[in-house]
Amino acid sequence: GGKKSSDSTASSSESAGSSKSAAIAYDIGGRGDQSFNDAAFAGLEKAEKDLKVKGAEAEPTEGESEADKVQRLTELARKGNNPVIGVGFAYAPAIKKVAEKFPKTTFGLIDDTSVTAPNIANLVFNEEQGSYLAGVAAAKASKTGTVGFIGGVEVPLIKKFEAGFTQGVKDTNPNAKVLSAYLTQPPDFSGFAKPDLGKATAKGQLDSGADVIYSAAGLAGSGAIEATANAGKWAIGVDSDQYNQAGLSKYKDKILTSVTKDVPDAVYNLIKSVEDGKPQTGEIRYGLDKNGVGLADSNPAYKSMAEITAAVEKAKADIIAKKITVKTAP
Amino acid sequence: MPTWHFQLLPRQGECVINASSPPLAVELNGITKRFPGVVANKDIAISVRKGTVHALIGENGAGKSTLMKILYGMQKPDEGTIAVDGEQVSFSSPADAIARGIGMVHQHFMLADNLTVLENVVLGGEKLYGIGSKARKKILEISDAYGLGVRPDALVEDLGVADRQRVEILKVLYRGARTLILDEPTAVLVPQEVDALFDNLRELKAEGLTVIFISHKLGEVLKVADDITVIRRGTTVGTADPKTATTKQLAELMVGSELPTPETRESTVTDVAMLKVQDLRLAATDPDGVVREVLAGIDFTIHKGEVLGIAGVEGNGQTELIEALMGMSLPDGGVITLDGKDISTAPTRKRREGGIGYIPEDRHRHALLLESPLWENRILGHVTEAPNSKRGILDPKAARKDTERIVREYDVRTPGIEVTAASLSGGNQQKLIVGREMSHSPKFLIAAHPTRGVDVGAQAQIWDAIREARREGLAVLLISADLDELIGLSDTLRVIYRGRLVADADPATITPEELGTAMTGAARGHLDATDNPSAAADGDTTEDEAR
Amino acid sequence: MSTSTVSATSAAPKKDGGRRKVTLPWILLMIAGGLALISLVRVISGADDLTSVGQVSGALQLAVPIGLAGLGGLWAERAGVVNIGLEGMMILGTWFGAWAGYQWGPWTGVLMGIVGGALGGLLHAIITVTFNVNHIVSGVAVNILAVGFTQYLSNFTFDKAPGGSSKQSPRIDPITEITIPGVSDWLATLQGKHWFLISDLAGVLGGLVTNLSLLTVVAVLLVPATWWVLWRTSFGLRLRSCGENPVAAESLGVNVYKYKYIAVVVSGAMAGLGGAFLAIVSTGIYQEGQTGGRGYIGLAAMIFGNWMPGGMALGSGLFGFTYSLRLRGGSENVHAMLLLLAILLVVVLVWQLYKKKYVQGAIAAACAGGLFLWYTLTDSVPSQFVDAAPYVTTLLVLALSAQRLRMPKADGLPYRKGQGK
Amino acid sequence: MKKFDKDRLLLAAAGPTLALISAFVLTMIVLAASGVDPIDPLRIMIDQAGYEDVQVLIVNQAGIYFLAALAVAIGFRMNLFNIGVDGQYRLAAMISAVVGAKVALTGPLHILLIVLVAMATGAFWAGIAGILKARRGVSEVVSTIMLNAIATSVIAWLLLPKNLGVQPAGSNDLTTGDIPESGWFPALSLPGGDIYGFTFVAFALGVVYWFVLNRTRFGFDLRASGASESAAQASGVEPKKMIMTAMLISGAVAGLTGMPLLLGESHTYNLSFPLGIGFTGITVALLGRNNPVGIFFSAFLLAFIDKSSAGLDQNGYAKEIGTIMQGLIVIAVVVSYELVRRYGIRRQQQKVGEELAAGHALKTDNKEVAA
Ligand SMILES: Nc1ncnc2c1ncn2[C@@H]1O[C@H](COP(=O)(O)OP(=O)(O)OP(=O)(O)O)[C@@H](O)[C@H]1O
Ligand SMILES: Nc1ncnc2c1ncn2[C@@H]1O[C@H](COP(=O)(O)OP(=O)(O)OP(=O)(O)O)[C@@H](O)[C@H]1O
Ligand SMILES: [Mg+2]
Ligand SMILES: [Mg+2]
Repeated sequence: GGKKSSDSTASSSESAGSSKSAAIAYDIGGRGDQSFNDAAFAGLEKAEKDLKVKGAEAEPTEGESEADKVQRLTELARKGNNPVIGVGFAYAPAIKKVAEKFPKTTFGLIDDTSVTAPNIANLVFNEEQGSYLAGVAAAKASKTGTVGFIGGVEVPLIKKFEAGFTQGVKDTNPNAKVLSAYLTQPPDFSGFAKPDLGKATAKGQLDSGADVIYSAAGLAGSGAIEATANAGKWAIGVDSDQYNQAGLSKYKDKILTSVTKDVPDAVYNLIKSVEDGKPQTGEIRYGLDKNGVGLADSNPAYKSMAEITAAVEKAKADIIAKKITVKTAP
Repeated sequence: MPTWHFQLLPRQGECVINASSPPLAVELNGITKRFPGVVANKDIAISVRKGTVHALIGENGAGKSTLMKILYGMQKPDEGTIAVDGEQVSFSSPADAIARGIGMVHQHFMLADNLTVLENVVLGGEKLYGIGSKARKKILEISDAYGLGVRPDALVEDLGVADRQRVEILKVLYRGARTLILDEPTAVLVPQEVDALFDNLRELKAEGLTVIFISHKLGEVLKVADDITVIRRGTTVGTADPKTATTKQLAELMVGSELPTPETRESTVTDVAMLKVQDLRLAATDPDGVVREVLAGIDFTIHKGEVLGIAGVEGNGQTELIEALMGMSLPDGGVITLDGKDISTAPTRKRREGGIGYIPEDRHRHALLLESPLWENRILGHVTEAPNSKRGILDPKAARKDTERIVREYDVRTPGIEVTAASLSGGNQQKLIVGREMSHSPKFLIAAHPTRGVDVGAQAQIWDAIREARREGLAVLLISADLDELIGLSDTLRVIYRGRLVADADPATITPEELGTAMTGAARGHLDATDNPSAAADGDTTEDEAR
Repeated sequence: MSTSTVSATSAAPKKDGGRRKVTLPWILLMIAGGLALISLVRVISGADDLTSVGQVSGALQLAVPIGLAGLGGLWAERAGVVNIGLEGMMILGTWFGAWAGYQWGPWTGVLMGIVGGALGGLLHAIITVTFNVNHIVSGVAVNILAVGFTQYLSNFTFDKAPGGSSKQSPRIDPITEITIPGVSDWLATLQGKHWFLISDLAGVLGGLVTNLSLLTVVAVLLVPATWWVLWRTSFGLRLRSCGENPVAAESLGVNVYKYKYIAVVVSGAMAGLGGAFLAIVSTGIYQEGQTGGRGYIGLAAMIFGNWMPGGMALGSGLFGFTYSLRLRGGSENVHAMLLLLAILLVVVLVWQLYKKKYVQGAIAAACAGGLFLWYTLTDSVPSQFVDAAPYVTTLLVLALSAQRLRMPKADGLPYRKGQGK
Repeated sequence: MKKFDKDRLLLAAAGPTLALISAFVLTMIVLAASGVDPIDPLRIMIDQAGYEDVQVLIVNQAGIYFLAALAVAIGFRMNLFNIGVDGQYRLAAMISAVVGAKVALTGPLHILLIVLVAMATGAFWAGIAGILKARRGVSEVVSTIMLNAIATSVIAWLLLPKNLGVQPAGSNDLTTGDIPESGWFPALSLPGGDIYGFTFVAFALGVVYWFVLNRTRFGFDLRASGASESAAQASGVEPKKMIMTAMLISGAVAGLTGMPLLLGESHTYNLSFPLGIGFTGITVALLGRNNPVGIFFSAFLLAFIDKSSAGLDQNGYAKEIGTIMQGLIVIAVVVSYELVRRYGIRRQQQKVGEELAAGHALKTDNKEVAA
């Protein structure tokens, strides 16, 4: 014993503290999940390129506890990284503890506003707003009047997606029916990683008459997209613009649109603010107004459907103008 | 003293019997086999003539089974040579031995319970007749030829011991063996079954087959063997001529002590009832819904100092009776009273604490923790009693000390009390069990086949232990397939048949043959030595219709 | 011969003939009864998806990986080796299957998945058979290793591939799916009529002939094939004898080690195939954590099926069906299942009363009543409970069915040549 | 006799040593084969364990593993395979967290209440498997696998805000609410961090486990049931009762698994409460041969690998190396035990042979006993 895990490097990097470096600590799944974590990484990558900061990353281990998160964040902070970003609400309690110990370091916390401090930036998104637009698009695109929602794991975050989507559909077509399903229950987060479950669920919804299916299920969504596309129906993607995702190129024509969540920008902005000497603090909300969430329009077929795009644009304007308030829980 | 052939074998195992006899079927020379901590065989030499029944006798652990396993290719000898039909051979697996025409019926059944008879028989020999109808035909053919009465499609699990024995023999014959090794084939058989087996053996011999036969029952050995080889502590100590030798002499040769008898004539029976069983009933429902009476109104009383012997063919309710008495299964009706206390619904532990001692028929399954040391086995069954524990806390020190006492007093041959029970030979395991049960001065002892598979020396000790306790007022329920033992030890004899006590007999006058007949259900009521047993055979069809 | 009379008259309750032989007519009858019951429930509840073509075809696809894992377990345990490492072998199957599959086509992937699983099996065989280590320890170790190796290797392989990442492989080309043209549509139409029993039968049959991947066909055929090999060939007899009484087998010249090795390697291959199926057919990609405990479920299905191929298939079918129910219709389907359960419990109640077991009967009555109430007072089941449906169903079926499980006698026991008693 | 004991000691030490060395060597081979520096990752891991904050993490994790493994081992000792520790501890942690957050009692009583609720919940959940086995003969392997999954669903439902759960404002997490400070277990504060007080309770429980198993009637009955069910029954053990008792105790101990974390760290049950510890517990128990001392060491071993490999990815190596190493260690340990055992037997055999060659007569064994 006798030393802290970062002592060896701490002195060197602290002295070189101005040699800029930023760190992200991933959520379960880590880099390579082609979803949430990869989005955060994209932000870091951009910062590395544009701002010439050095990026550091750390992945969680399965079944770890809060103490491990504290240790990981501490180590990242002590090595002189600034900001240190915790990807996912699971980091909230840990960041609360560590932020106290490193008042000079800025901590980014994605998807959570329950923990606040002068050196904590809460990066949150109005997923429900993006989803609302998807609901509008789905209701307009549906011929059967039945649309589907598939959530990966039934947690409050994903329920926000469901709530916005359902509201969007109902506001557009009060008679429409929304089928919704979740693949697994927490803490079994494998629902984000089992495309076969997404596929089976999508097939079920298709058989029940759904002709537009919105899946907020991480990778499992690819299964849903596959099934939907194979049935010749519309799929709506999530998080990033899935129309452009390499793994889904086979089905891209049937990906109507995707609800985007601009995690990369949020990460980048935070790093930039620290670099600029004006670190962000408190709740940084990314909504439709800031284009922090939105609806992708890369699919030419989508763009050509004027009625839909018009309805979506109108809804978007209404939300930004606060004429419509989107619920965050179903 | 009658003359009988006895000589220390010369080092070179030349044929000592008769120069003009037919060529040797098997010749083992200088066989040595070491196991961790024991030398099972040391420089053994045996010569077996073709077309004879050659008996191999010796105490428990003398090394008989090991020697035979070597001959059968299941063990590799450390030293020594094997010759079959005059040819030097070296077996690396039983397959080699089988190819040489050697077959073995093992001491412990080598049958897979979940497989059918057919599957058990054809296993390993599928090339011969396949595994289908051709094999079935062949099995029935052999079965008929030797009167084995084997049903190819029965599950082995459902067979009684005698049937299993016949399946084992059939397995050997099916492979066309010319030399048969039978390792204690009679230990579990009743007299009629033994006779039938011997008939089979004679038939085999008549066809020119050679049989090597191991048994602890010296009477049988004399009856069936042509030659006898005696093994003691891993070496051959001599041969004997069955025409002239007596069991007494054989025993002396085996253990260097006198042949014990189970005789116990002076009566110690008192008129104080110790165990009273009234109208014990148990019906078992088969999965297909047929209800069978396993115990049908069993009634008996055992007094202090009395040994009640129960004779019966295995499977007539003995096991269920014991389980009911021990509280391991609850009967449907009836009252069990021990020393005036009703224990009908008491759990097993309460009964044991109340003074029931138990020597089960299957010691490996019911009396021992094979992988635990001896001293823990000494605690088994008496964990709540002194000296094993005090107020719920074990006292290993006292238990160890008492184990050493048992080992000493009951002459359990073991290198120590820390060795596992599995490393003791069967006879020594049994002595430990008897010692343990007797150590808690039981009021009532259930002794099921207490000397099964036990050598003559150990037998005597076990009998002595029972007799002594009986003198002190112990009541004993004795169940045994060894009718000499049953008649010799018991004060009262009852015959169990299809869950009923159908007959009783006076051990002073009855003969094993008469008793054996009664066991088949051929006789009822009181058996008199002068009675013609078959005269009493009647009216036992009614309750059997259901079957 | 005197002995035969002795034993013939022996009075013990002969156990033979007692065990109810589960024959084909019996099974068909049971299936028909079950279908009628489900049909009844469907008509009452209006949950028409219960026996739809899609439902059955989905159930089949979900059941196949479980069934293959179960078959794997069956092979190993029939030879006396407990295989809790199925999960790991399956993981190897997903990884190898995807790795080869995306580069050289799906069938190569299938082959490599089998090889990957077999390698896991080989490792398990070496540890348990040669080194005689506790089978469960070895299985656990195989599971850990498989997770570690595949995740580690993904860093070097999929990470570099286009469309892949360190957790996920590029997309694999699909395996041909067959749909019997006329029949399939006709059955679907018939099913669409929602007639009692007829539509359900059409749905089931339709599900079995619609969008059927060739690999599914292979997997389903492996069930009877396994039965045939293990119960109708001398190879199978020897293999099974090693699980029942290896010392007896040894005493008849059977090379027990050899058969155990073969069995465990085949077991791994089956599990590997199950993994490959998951990667190639079910999802089209490798995905870290994709097996999600299916190896264990397969093991459970095998125990459920009494170590027999048919029973195992039934068990995996049950899992597949309940999974599919919850995934496809969610709460509506599962809500209908409440009714089914209640009816089943009434059947149990009647049976218990007939057997004069009043206490059990009372329990069954109480449960049935509760379920009826639940069914009538609500119109959906919370999604959390919907999720639990497959597992609750399995527990209930196991608890209600008479347990007459008999595992191979020497299953899990150490064996060494020449050490037998 | 004495000399023999020394040999045995030597052999006993040889097993683990051989195992660890071969596991490390195998790991290095794997690394080298994949073109990675075979030494550096291991060096980093060992370095990591030198830091006192990592050491605290290791001790805390070892305590948690220890509890899970004890729960598994209790079942194992009577051949009950409780795969359900995972579900049992999670459900227990959740329910006890709810109770802990809802009541206010003075210090020790509050903690005691939480712990008792956790034990009762764990026992209840395991008891279901026990009753199914005792009453209906349902294999506990199957039922506990099912119960794990059902526990997940039950927890998810109970944790909904409309039931027992709380969704803190601004959070996407679901929790059971915070346990007030009176329900926190005092920790041992070291420079490297806090060692959960409950860790010491865990290790003390190991002593209790040893005592109960080896020194009480109940323990004897339990072991006897594990060694031979039929013999145990004949000896007076009621098998069904024993199954129930063992399952209940195993479940109660499993219920404690979450306590170090709940009482020492999180003070609430939330969506990121760790899962899967029950399965690691199986590995730990098997590696430790169901013996408390063995479990103690294997818990530390696995905790060490877990925590020291976590930092690998920050140094440019895959942290899966740790997982691979764990698998290899399990295999190497058990295989080397077996090899050492065989070697011991062979040596003994040899000795007997030598004794014989030296011309000693075979001993009459009973004399030796009396001595
Ligand atoms: N596989 C083995 N491993 C270790 N020791 C063995 C083994 N087989 C036999 N022995 C030892 O060899 C000795 C001889 O055993 P064997 O089985 O040959 O005796 P036996 O003469 O058949 O006795 P019994 O009359 O009881 O059948 C025993 O004392 C036993 O300790
Ligand atoms: N694998 C083994 N390891 C150690 N000892 C063994 C082994 N197998 C057999 N033995 C020993 O071999 C001896 C003889 O075995 P065998 O099966 O012939 O017993 P037995 O004395 O004939 O018992 P029984 O009278 O019950 O039939 C026993 O002492 C037993 O300890
Ligand atoms: Mg023998
Ligand atoms: Mg013997």
